[in-house]
Amino acid sequence: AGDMAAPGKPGDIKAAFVLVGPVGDGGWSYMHNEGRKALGKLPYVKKTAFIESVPEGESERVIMEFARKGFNLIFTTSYGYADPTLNVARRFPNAVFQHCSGFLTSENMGNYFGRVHDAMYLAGMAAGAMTESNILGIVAAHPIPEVIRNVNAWALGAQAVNPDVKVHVVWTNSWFDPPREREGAESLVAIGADVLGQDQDSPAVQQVAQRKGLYSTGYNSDMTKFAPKAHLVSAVWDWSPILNSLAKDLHEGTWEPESIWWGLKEGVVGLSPFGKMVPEDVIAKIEAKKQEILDGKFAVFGGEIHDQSGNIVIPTGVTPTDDELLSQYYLVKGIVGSLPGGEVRYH
Amino acid sequence: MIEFLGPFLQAAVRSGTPLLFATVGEIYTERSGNINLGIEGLMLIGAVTGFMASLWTGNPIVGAIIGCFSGGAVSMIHAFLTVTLNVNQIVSGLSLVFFGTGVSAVLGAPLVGVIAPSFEEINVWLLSDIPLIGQVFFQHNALVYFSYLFVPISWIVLFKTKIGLYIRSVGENPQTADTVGLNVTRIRYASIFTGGAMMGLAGAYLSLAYTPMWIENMVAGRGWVAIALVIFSMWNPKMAVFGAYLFGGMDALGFALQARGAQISTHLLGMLPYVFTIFLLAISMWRAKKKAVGLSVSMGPSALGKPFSREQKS
Amino acid sequence: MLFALIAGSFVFWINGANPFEAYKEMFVGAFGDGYSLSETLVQTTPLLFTGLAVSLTLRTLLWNIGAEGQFFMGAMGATWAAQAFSNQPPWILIPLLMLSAVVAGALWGLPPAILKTRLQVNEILTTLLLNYVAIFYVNYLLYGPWKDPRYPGFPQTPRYPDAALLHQYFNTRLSMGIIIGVILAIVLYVLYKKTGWGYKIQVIGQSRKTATYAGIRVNRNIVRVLMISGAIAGLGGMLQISGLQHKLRLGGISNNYGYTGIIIAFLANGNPLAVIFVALFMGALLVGGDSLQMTMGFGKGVVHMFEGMVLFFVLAGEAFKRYKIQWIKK
Amino acid sequence: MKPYVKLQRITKRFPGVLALDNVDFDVLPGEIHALLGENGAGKTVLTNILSGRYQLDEGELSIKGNKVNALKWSARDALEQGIGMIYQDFMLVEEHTVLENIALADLSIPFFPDYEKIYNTITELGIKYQLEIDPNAKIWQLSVGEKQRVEIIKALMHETKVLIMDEPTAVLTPQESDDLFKIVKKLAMEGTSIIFISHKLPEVFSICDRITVLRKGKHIGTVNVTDTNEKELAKMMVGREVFLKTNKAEYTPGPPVIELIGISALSDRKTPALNKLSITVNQGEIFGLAGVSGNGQKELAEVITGLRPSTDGKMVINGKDISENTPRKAIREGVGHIPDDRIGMGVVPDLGMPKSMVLKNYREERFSFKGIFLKNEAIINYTKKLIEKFNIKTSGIESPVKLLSGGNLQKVIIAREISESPSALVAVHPTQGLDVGATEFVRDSLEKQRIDGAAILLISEDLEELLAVSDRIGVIYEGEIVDVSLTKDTNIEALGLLMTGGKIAAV
Ligand SMILES: Nc1ncnc2c1ncn2[C@@H]1O[C@H](COP(=O)(O)OP(=O)(O)OP(=O)(O)O)[C@@H](O)[C@H]1O
Ligand SMILES: Nc1ncnc2c1ncn2[C@@H]1O[C@H](COP(=O)(O)OP(=O)(O)OP(=O)(O)O)[C@@H](O)[C@H]1O
Ligand SMILES: [Mg+2]
Ligand SMILES: [Mg+2]
Repeated sequence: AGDMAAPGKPGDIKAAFVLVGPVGDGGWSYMHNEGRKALGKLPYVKKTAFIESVPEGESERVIMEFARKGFNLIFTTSYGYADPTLNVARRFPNAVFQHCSGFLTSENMGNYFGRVHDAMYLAGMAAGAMTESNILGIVAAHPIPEVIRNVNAWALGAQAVNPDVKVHVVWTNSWFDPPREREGAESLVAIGADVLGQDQDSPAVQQVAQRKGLYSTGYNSDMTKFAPKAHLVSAVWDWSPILNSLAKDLHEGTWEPESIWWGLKEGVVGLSPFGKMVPEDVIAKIEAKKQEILDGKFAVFGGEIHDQSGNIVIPTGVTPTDDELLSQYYLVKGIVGSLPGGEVRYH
Repeated sequence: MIEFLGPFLQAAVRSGTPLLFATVGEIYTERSGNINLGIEGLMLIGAVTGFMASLWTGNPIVGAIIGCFSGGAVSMIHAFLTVTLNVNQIVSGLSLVFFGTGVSAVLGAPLVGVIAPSFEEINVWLLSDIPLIGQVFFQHNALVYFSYLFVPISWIVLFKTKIGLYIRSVGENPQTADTVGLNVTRIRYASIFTGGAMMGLAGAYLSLAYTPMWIENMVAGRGWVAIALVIFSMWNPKMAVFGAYLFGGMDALGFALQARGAQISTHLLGMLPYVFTIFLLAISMWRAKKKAVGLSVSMGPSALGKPFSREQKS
Repeated sequence: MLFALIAGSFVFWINGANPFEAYKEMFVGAFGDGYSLSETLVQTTPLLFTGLAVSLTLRTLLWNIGAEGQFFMGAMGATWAAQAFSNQPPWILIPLLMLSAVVAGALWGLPPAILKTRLQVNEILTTLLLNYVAIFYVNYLLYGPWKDPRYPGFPQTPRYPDAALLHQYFNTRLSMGIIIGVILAIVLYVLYKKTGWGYKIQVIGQSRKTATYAGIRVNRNIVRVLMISGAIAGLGGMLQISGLQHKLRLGGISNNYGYTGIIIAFLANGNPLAVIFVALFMGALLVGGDSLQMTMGFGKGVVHMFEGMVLFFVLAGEAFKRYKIQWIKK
Repeated sequence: MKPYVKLQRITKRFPGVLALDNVDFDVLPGEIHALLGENGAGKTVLTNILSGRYQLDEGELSIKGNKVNALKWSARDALEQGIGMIYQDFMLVEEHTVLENIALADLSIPFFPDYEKIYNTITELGIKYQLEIDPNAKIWQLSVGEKQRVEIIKALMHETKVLIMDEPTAVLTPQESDDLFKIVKKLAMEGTSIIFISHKLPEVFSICDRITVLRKGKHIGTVNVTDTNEKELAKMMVGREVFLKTNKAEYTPGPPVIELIGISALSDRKTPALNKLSITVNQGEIFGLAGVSGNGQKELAEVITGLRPSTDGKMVINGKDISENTPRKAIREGVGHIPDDRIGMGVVPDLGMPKSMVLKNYREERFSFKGIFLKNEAIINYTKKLIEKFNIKTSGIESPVKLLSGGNLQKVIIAREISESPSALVAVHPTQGLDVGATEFVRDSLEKQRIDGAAILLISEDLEELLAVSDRIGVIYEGEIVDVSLTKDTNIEALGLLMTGGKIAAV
């Protein structure tokens, strides 16, 4: 395997993906699989493989097995795979491991993620602009920082265009369970929400909005087709920029263990096309904000940010570090909803 | 109050309906003395085939029928193994879960992210306008209305007709049924098929009406809940209605409270319906015990899980 | 068995693969070298415990569908002990963890036992329902009081103290869990075949009336059986964490081991020694199945389909064997 | 006359057993045809073949002189040809009502069964044949006699040409048996053929026309009642002479062993079953307890053996107060128990014989180390010894006990219960359903125990047996002992009267 890339040495790539859900989930694992397919088209990527629906507890074996089979670029795509990835990375110094959504690094392990909260903020602006009842609702998966961040960003975006808006959140406690997502959405409609958002894999929430004649913003992929009349815009992922760049670095021998957290600029996250019902001026406002973010003039979580009870969590002028964002565990002011085990404190 | 109750009860009916189909299906099966634990797999099969059929024919009704039929067809594997070959029903059912999960994933791979024609909510003339009742019961899709017909009919079939008498007798005492000239095997096959078909329909409800889409594993454990509901309902479709709506309602209650910002642990709340079911069972058994009347009533069909072979001494 | 393999080939074939290659991949994946074998054994360990737990109740003709929940509760109990006594040396801490897991698993078997003996509430239902309760409860702990603040991203407890971890041998992930499991299987075998208690619970299983008639206190033995069954599953939960996972987390505790244990116990016909082999078979099937995905590019669906088929045909094969024996006897 | 049904050269095998070997059998219209034979002779199998429940292996079958495809003969065919059967272990759905059970048997009912019509038919038949029954009662609520009535009604609902009755009187009281005979005779008069299986020779002689005897699956002979006698029949069945008259040793009772003083207890349905009942059974005596079933016999046996708690009163066994009885205490005091539910309670049905043999004494040193580790070899040897001693016929020591014939099953229980030299023995219907040979054996065994000094409580509905075996006879009525007398001082008529509550006349 002399021609194969190892950290610091140029060569060919065999890439493997360890996925937490089925590629048929239409969301997180689906998007990763799309990224894998694109990656496979690069000339120096000789082979790609994946394994789906891997519970955290089984992941170490699977990652190890990929390493043993000679894959030299292994993507592990769930937060819960962090320790297992590190364990295997230690034993296979010649392979490179990339863990998604975590923060651990080692000599041959990096991590990557995207600033999807930026896109969620922009989607939230659309929601805030379109509401008439000033009640928004968002159906979210698990109450954990990567989701909480998105919920907060969405709410902040909405508040930015419409200070009176209230954002109600419900947690389904699962990444995908369409019926529960639908019921979550219905419960929000019942309290008067007229624009729905989601941080959830399936388009169930979009369907509810469509049926009820309301508006919605989507997540993960462009969800227009599921709700042409309701869908305002989606915050979408595209993993290719990161995956391709990592493969290229490895191929050229320039790979370094890093924490990659790319965003709108690199195209890892973005917005889908806007629905026809979104007025020009709203789109313009959102585009302007997007430009500000791209230019580094605006940070979604730049202070002053208050939590639900009004305490200042991020003072004026302060932009939180990535580490702080990664452990965000509070809901911002104006959100109606709660987090489990509120007594847990970080840092 | 109505603002709270209306949507919440409506949700109970909506999310209880797939459970209801599956539960009543399993009641048919179990009443004939066979236990089919493969509900989860059969629901997935029904969901994926129903979705495919609707996509190809452009008609969700055809989809529902195909989903129904394929659930029944796949359940015949279980029937063959358990009725003809007399293998252990539990293991056969659990294997069916693997199989159904697998087949549906393979068939469904190209369907992710695709849109198929689906059932729409229909208001029923006049009835839908009754306050509360109208909202709770008469603002649903056609399959929900079908369940209003299907469940009472099932009750009548099981308890008031010849067929039901045969099914129940085979489930209680296959020897006896055999000696009066009934074909135990055929009746069990038919009951398992009917059950499987209802489970398939339950799956099709998910992919064609409830959340019209196909996503792998979209049944997400509802098949197991149906098994619990069968016992909860004491093998009676009438009671199954309460059970299914109760389970549906508990979930909806959690969301209704969350949406209002209530400080509750959704995890602890999630435990409630299960704890409640255990509690309810305990109470009903306690009452049966106090009255000292036929405990078997609450224990299910006597021959449940036992294979029947004609010349075997029991 | 052969039929099962042929049927499996069919699954591969319709999914466009060469069955022989697929089998080779599976076999290599599960037993190909020392390390693969070790991973298969790692996978076998929890299945061994849940299989044994169910086999015990099977002997008494009770149904423990609750091994899944008991496994979770065992893991939970162990985690509690690991936190509460974190500064004890290993030779105190590990037994403490075991004890705590065993107690937690047994306590999870207690309510079904009480309801069964006092009110004749069907234990299939109660044990099944308690699985959900256990999982919700563990989730509650993970999201709340037990969450590790250093891993904010996904709920998990802090890593166990080193003293609470079992040594992993030969540079693999294999710990003494598998040995404990095999010993337990042998103990249970002796218990069933050679002891008065084994005899007693078998009589209870065959006929409650006969047992009562013979002076056996049926109810208290039912309680014992369900609690011991829970304890075995709970011990499996502890070993899974101390020996492998090193912390309690979502999606990391049980991969449906409780339910697979039911299949295992039945296929083994309740015989603890046979449970060892059936668990190994299922373990290999899981590991080999993963290997298939990695090398042949199948989705999990194909693997599940394959597993379902294999089980169907193993079942059918057994039935045919039974008929043949009967036929020969004639 | 041409036979209605004719079976020729019937052979039937079960795994390990040749149940029927070239058997011929026919039934004439309107006759009552008895089928006799030892336990396991093949009577039930033969009739089950005729009723279509079992498939035969070889042989021919003709109905009204027409050959039918015997290998495809099904229960449905049999019913359509008017062949009905009342099975030994009733074929009723316990959880269903009488109505539903009868509707089930009627294959021509419409899609929506007309229960009212069936109700009326039941009432009509009830009047015609004196078969009183509550059509809305659930089967499990009925007594054995009532269940049998349901079975008869089931058969009468069709146009039954041949009615097979498998030991119909085994579980009936004398009164109930008499009622049954009336019906049987009436049916025969109307042209229905009856196949009547029984172990009780006197009743066979009183109602039957012809008799067929089977032995070990072979047809031994068919004779007219008028051409034979009990002794000859017994010899045909068993292959040797049988003496049903036990030679009783002199009655010299010892001190009391079982003493019940004012005992009350509830039935399963929580109604009073024993009502301040007092009874004493002495060492070296057989105390016979007569009574119509359902008057507390079952409960009494269960109270003495600790299976049922008493609600009131005092119980002393071997001079020890065990009012708070449990099975274990009773066992420890040496109370043996021959239960009437042989398969369900007396043995471990699905396991081999050793598991049933040491049920109560596996804890002893000879079978285990301190009750913990079993000495399996010793247990097997012990079982083999008992098999030999009690002459138990089995197809293999490890084959499931439930496959044994009734008589052999009873031998297993008796072997276990008396090998431990009990100080007291409660025997409930110990000869019910047993053939003459086995009955003789059981009675001899009881007598031997009596001589060895056991106190024996014999509960039976067979008055002749009680009179033949007991030293004293008590009569139980509505949970009370209404009379106790020495056997020589009483007779069938007096007992019959007492059993039905006619107290004063007898005393
Ligand atoms: N079936 C029995 N009949 C009579 N004595 C018994 C019986 N079982 C146990 N004993 C006695 O009870 C004492 C306790 O024995 P052991 O611990 O084996 O039984 P146990 O646990 O009480 O019984 P069980 O499991 O039926 O409740 C011993 O003296 C033993 O001989
Ligand atoms: N279903 C069965 N499976 C195996 N063996 C059987 C079965 N039914 C009957 N036998 C065997 O066939 C033989 C004949 O049994 P059968 O029941 O006909 O006896 P029987 O004459 O009716 O005796 P009894 O007077 O005890 O009722 C016995 O050896 C019995 O063990
Ligand atoms: Mg003990
Ligand atoms: Mg018989």
